[in-house]
Amino acid sequence: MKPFFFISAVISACVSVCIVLFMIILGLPLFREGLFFSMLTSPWNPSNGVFGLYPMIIGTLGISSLALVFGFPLSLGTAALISGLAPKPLAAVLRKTVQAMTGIPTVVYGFIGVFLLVPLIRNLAGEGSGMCILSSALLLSVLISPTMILTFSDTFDQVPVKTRMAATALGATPVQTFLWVVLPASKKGLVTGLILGMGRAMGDTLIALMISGNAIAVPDSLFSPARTLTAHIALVIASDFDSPEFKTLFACGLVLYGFTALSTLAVRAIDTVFRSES
Amino acid sequence: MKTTTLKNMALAFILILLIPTGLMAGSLDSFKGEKGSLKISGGTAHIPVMKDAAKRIMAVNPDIQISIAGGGSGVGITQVGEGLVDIGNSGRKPKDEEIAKYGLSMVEWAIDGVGVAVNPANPVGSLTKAQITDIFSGKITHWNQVGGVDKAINVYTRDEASGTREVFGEKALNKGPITTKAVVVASNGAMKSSVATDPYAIGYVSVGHMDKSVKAVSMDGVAPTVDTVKSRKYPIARGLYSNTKGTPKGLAKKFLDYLMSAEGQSLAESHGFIPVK
Amino acid sequence: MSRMEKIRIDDLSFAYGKRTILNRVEARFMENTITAITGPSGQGKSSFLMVLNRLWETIPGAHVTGRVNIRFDGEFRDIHHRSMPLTRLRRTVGMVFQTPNPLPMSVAGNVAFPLKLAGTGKRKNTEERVEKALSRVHLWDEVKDRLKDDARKLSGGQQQRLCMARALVFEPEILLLDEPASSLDAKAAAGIEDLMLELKNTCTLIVVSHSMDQVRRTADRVLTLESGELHGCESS
Amino acid sequence: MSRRWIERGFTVFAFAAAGILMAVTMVLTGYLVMKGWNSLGLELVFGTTRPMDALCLRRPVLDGLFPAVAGTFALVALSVSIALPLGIGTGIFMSEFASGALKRMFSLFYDILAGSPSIVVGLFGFSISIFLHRYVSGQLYPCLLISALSLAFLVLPYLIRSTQTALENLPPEVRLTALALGASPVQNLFYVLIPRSLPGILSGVVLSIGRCAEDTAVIMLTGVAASAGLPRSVFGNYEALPFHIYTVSSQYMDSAELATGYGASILLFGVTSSLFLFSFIIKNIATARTAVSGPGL
Repeated sequence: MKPFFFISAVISACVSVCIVLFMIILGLPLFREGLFFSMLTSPWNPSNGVFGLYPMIIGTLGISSLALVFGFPLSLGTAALISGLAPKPLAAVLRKTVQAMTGIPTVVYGFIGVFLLVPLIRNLAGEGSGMCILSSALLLSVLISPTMILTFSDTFDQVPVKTRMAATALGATPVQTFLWVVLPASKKGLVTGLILGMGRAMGDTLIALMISGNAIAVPDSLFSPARTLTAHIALVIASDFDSPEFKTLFACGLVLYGFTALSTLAVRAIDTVFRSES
Repeated sequence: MKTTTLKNMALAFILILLIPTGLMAGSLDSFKGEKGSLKISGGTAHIPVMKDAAKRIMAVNPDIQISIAGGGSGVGITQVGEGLVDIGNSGRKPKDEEIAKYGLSMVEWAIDGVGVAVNPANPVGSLTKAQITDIFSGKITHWNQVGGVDKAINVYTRDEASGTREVFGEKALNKGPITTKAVVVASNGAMKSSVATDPYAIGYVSVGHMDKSVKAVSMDGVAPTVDTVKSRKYPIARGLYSNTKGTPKGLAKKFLDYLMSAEGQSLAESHGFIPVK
Repeated sequence: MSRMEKIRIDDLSFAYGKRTILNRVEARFMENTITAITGPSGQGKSSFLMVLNRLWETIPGAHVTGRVNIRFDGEFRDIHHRSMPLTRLRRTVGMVFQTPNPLPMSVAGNVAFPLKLAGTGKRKNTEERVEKALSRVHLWDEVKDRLKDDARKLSGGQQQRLCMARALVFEPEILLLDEPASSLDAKAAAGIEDLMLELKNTCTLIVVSHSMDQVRRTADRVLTLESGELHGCESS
Repeated sequence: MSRRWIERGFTVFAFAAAGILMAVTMVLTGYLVMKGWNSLGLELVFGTTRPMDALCLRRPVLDGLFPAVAGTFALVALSVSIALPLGIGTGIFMSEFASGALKRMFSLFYDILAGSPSIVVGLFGFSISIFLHRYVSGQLYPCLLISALSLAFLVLPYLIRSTQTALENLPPEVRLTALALGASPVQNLFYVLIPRSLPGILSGVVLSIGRCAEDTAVIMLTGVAASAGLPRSVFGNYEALPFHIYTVSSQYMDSAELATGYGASILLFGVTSSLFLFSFIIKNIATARTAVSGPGL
């Protein structure tokens, strides 16, 4: 039996390696021509033969960091309620709701966004189409919150009962126990949750594709439309197999893959650092 | 102007009801006894006609599976060229080098126009060609510069694979640039629904897709309608092509024959396109 | 010696889910005495202690009826009454657990934690009180150079004395000890016993203990908790 | 005291945060339900075709969601059956046999796979199909099989991780009992360890089903079509619910078509949310079973 398990493990590992290899091999012509790095800093203008990804990189980073700015406080507060601040029944209801929220398909968020959020933002801004960085960041923050909340509250729950009990016996209220005992002991989980949330936001395609407007200009305000790397792949995929546009897709893929691999490594590094500390 | 959507729907509905009873003889008969799948992709202006044709064929003969995807004209041409689909649609004539490279054979089954569209709430209903060029290039930024309200213009455009974009860019904008701040949408359908919901939008859309939800803008005094395109008064017109690699064979041939049949042509007409026969 | 009553317990029942742990218990505890509570394990001795500082409220499924009165400033007050501030109760009734449970912070931070909660004290004042509390448990000399270290790095005996210091920093009038020496070696345990005898001068102590030797050496009175009932007998 | 204010402020903040999040969720789902409620019904799925005729494939459904529902169903079934043996096998290997540098390396690979955006996995599936089309057979192109494979890659890490964690969290006594009675390691695995960790493994499976059903980015690159009828073969195109929602959102022709978008959203939302919740419930049962119970304080 052992060989079977070993072979499955090798195949699974190969899948992961193959994805990078494919991307590198198919993007290789760009490296060979030394185009890859100049692509990272130039605009997208196919009609003039310029196939840069700079606007998409800025779009991806802008939208996902903004989503984090909205999502982090929401998640921290909700997770605090779930793990100690709220009365038990309320905490249970909150936890179930958040768990069910992880199941809302991103395309459904996008669908609702198109018909509810976009007109709202358009009226609010008084200009622009409503398809913009702000709309997609707001929606993304709701998408990534459950991931962060569950990570946070798992970490909070790891603080042993006897530690919480010690604080309570000394007269600490639930909020005091949370702020002065649980929170300081959960730094690792907070950072991990943040990175996971960022990864989820950067990796999402549908919300950006459906409501960020996909313009190829570098966004200059919250109400500017922008295109993310993921949406760019979805929009251009359909094109020519031999064209330079098509090759840049793999550069796009590599950049995205690089971002996510980096965050995975970061999470693991944090894990090791904190483990050696305690 | 085209007939109302409601009438079309009623017509389509009646036709679908009639098909299984066998009253609908004629060109659909050729699909009897056929089996297999037919893959179609590309131009998004074509999709409503393709969908209707596929529905009728599949209703007569459930053994045939016809799949329809969008992507844009560029996609249609390359995908059929690479052999990924059986029929690749394009809203422009394939370029000579594309025809040579892939050995394409094409069928032009309808004529369509590309018109500028704004939201029905927009008072602006007529623009000059120069104004249109300046709006899309980003030189004119507010509606009050062209007689509208004091609001910024939201420009909508299509991605680079779009045949509609290519035709519009060539014949309306004289190959002038389109502002990079324009919102990019992926199909004619998406262009129509975006302009229909955004009161300050401007976009360009296949004349066949125009309906009451958007307002067609006259260019130099000529409104983009089926009649003006037909009479060549409205200059931005293009053929709707369905391309195959080599001469069409089997199901693909029967499908294209169906499009060119009287029934296929009336289908095109009912969707607001100008039949070629 | 005329000692006064400190705690009065009347008709106290404690249920955990459907299981009754204390059944209509009556008890009195005198000031400046050590009362030992013994009995088979799993009979609810820890639960009994948790009633006295209302820590039972944090246990899901726990249910308490009856009256617990504690004398504050010469006046008996029902600790479960709405007018009883929980923080004041828990500051007055200190508790040390079976296994040492230092908070995940520095040695000084642990002792100063109750002061931080109360929001009282200037920095200077805090340092003084930390030193005083640590001195009372004879830990000051051992840790005065390691105040900034993580408390979890101390030895088991040191940790338990740290927990006592932490409970003493607000000078509680009652101290609840749940088998305070059970996880310690003989020498450390002896240190804890000496400490208990010293604390008797300022506190009312209630100690859950399994060790008959320890009980004999320290307790003024021994109560046995069995089948939900508390049986008493005066000793020495 | 400023600390007092921090404490008070934080309580207010936490309730506000949860309140906002819940309110937003209520508004989003409420809006969806309100707009789509009327379109729900057998007609949404089967159109004008009689349900029995459609289910027995006697007559095609031309104006309902049936082809999309069937496509999503086929996709989920196919990709989970590809990913299941691979994921569980890998999970067992990682927990029972792997150690040292090999284990660390493999788990790094799986973590990176878990973090890969679905569009990147889709791009991978797409490039594979182009590769196969060019160099293996002209009959191969983006299709149901390629989508299912790519989705299988996407959910593989969930299956691996849930299997591995479920096995590793078993208490040591459970591991040793059967061995002490003379069971071989493989017998121990199949008679004791796997049955005992089944809830944990199952929760991973349910989660994977949910992910497969909701993912749009992968399939839009690997063979889904706006209109394709029922899936006939794994080498053909197909329709899927999430892609239908995406297309309707951008290019609905009329309000009737838009209504099917709302209907499809409610359908998909209902299915995936219950799957995810179900997965968490199974997981809770699993942890409750392994945890020490009773009032031990």
